[in-house]
Amino acid sequence: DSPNLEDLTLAEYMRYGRQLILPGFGKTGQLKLKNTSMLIVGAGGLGAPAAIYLAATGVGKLGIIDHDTVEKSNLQRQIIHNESREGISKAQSAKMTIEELNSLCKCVAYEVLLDSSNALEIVKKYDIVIDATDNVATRYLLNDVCVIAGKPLVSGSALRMDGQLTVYNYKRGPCYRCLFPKPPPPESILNCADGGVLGVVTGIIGCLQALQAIKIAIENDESPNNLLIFSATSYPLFRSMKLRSKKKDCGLCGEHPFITELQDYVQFCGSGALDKSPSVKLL
Amino acid sequence: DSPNLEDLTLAEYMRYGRQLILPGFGKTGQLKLKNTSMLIVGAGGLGAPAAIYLAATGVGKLGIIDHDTVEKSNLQRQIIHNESREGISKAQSAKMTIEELNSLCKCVAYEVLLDSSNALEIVKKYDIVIDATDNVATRYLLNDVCVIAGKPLVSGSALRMDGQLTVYNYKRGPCYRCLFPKPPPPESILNCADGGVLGVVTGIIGCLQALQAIKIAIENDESPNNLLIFSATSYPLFRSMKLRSKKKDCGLCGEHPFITELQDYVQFCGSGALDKSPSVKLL
Amino acid sequence: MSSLKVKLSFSGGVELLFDNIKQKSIEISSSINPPNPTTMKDLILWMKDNLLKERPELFMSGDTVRPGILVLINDSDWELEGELEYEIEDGDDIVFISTLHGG
Amino acid sequence: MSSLKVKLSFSGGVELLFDNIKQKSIEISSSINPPNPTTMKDLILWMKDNLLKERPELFMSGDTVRPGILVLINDSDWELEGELEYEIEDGDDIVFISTLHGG
Ligand SMILES: [Zn+2]
Ligand SMILES: [Zn+2]
Repeated sequence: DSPNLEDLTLAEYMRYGRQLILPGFGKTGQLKLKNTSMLIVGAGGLGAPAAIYLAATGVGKLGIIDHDTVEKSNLQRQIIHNESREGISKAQSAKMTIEELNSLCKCVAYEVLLDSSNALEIVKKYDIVIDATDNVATRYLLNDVCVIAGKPLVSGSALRMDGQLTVYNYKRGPCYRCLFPKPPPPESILNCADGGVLGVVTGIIGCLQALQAIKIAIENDESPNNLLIFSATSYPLFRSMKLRSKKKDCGLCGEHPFITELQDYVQFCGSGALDKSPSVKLL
Repeated sequence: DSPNLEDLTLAEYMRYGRQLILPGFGKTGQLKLKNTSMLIVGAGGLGAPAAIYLAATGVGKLGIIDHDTVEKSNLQRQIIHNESREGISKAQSAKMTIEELNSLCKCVAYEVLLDSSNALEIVKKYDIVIDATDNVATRYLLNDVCVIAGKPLVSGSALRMDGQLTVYNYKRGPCYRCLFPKPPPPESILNCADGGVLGVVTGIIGCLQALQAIKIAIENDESPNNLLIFSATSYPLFRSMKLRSKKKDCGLCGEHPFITELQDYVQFCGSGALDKSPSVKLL
Repeated sequence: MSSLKVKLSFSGGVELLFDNIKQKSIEISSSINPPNPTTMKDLILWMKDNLLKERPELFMSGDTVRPGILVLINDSDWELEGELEYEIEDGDDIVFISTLHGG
Repeated sequence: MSSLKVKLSFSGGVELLFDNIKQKSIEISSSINPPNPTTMKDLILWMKDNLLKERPELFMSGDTVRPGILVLINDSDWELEGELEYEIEDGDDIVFISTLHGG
């Protein structure tokens, strides 16, 4: 169970050959991936490609959290599952696909709803956290727990034909609360069930989350703090926006933090992970 | 076998619900996808995510061409295969994964090496062609056959940490020969086996190929002719470059074409699909 | 008084408040409140009065944008540019983006 | 004679010919061949003489770039800008990109 920090096995040399000859990656990068653990929160549209590519590329340990079960209507985008998995836990289904793809990756499935009571205990076991969730309460929860536990948070989101990608709490960059100290009004929030989403948009953003997590793991990220905006119907498809640094007066990650423990995020946001249909859905 | 042009089945309404409520897509878009056939050339790093997302999203018929068999060293990026498929045909393995994910998608596996003798016959059966190959000779072959058969060609490529995406022979846009009338010198060409590639880079480009094919199928692409450039280590990650229109003097798609049938592309390029290691590999 | 050309973009859902238009070029006075130069604060109020089609509380809160909307000026977070006090320049490219939560 | 600042970017493998540098800002004369203004043709020759580190035949062929390299001027295909005859302007952003074939 204890990873070998020293060297790669013969099986690893054979499997990861295309990366071992890659300038800027090589054996050093592969060993770093092997000795990095990542937690993927959500085995849905974003979590599916992120988990698959992180397992394929050689991340040593992957945790996958999801409390939900696979439904047919998920398969339009949640491509880590398949028809034979209908009705079973998404976390378990994801683990099965990953073990079939790369038996060298140690995968842990958490069939729980992440909340203030269990988040810190799980998150502190991992080096990098990937936010592949679908609701604003869990996004604040993950942000807060990552700041408290000192973990970088690779955050992706997708809705309709649009997507967004940001890394929070990394180097001198901001946390989610530095940008959004107050949650949006609940009536402004739309989820994939109500707003719809084109499946491959979650594929694009989920792959980019995997890439950012890899860059953090191999310590190859010189980009400024930024927000990547994607829109399938715009030209150009992608725009990169430079973001503020960490805010000195952020209540969570600033110089005098007053948020020092996890709170009740459903109350804070006025909606939670289990609200499948908000009553008003303008935005 | 004949697709129902009139309506979606109940199973389709349930499965594609997230797309049916999507503004700019809806039932019209879903029906167009159902009645579109796409040919994916290459079941490797690019073809894997492209095929998976196109099947998941509801494309009615997918053809997949690959003459190769699955090896362990493919699994770092070719995520449509898995460890149990080692040694079997990539085209068959891809078809198995697609049928497990979406049994509504009709998938045809071609276990052949695409060449001048078989390309036209296969390509003319499909509406849109996706170039997910890995060598310059096959890229010229696919370009020529798509111009001759009148099919749009969604071309992706990936090497090391970089990727490129272009749609050729679509609307008033250029074909590959409009941009590159002469092939590059063989000693300037590097493939994934020799140059290496980060797995998730093929994931990002392959997903974007699926997106562009969907946009063509649902007739929702107002972008100018363009080349999308991706580099995992640059900021910004993506740049969009406006491309020329179709060239009047293009030997293939211009006003007075002199290339009217397929040729010997291995001779034309000085290298072919089966050359695994060119002797000189500077670029 | 001269006028300023400004390119506005709406993304992530904010466009639904503006007639579902993703990009719009506008011309505004270089001094909406003479003799002061036009600032982001003036622009946001001008947008509310002249462009907003739907419920203003989903765009504004007090004299700024509502929580969950991020403003970007020439590809940079407006916090780097002075937020409401930023003085609009001719040719500015301003994006209003709502955070997405789906996955 | 004044000088022009130009931003050069290399991508898709062309950077390997230029010391593996992806971006480089240069200053060149606004008239390399007086009295004519500096063109893309002049710039490419200047790059060959001043920047190229490796085999020139993998960058140039005749007096232009070799087949398989695409040149982009300010985010547009150089064919839209006049190719070799394009007159360089101060602040131009020029990309040399080699087509990739891997997958
Ligand atoms: Zn903060
Ligand atoms: Zn042509």
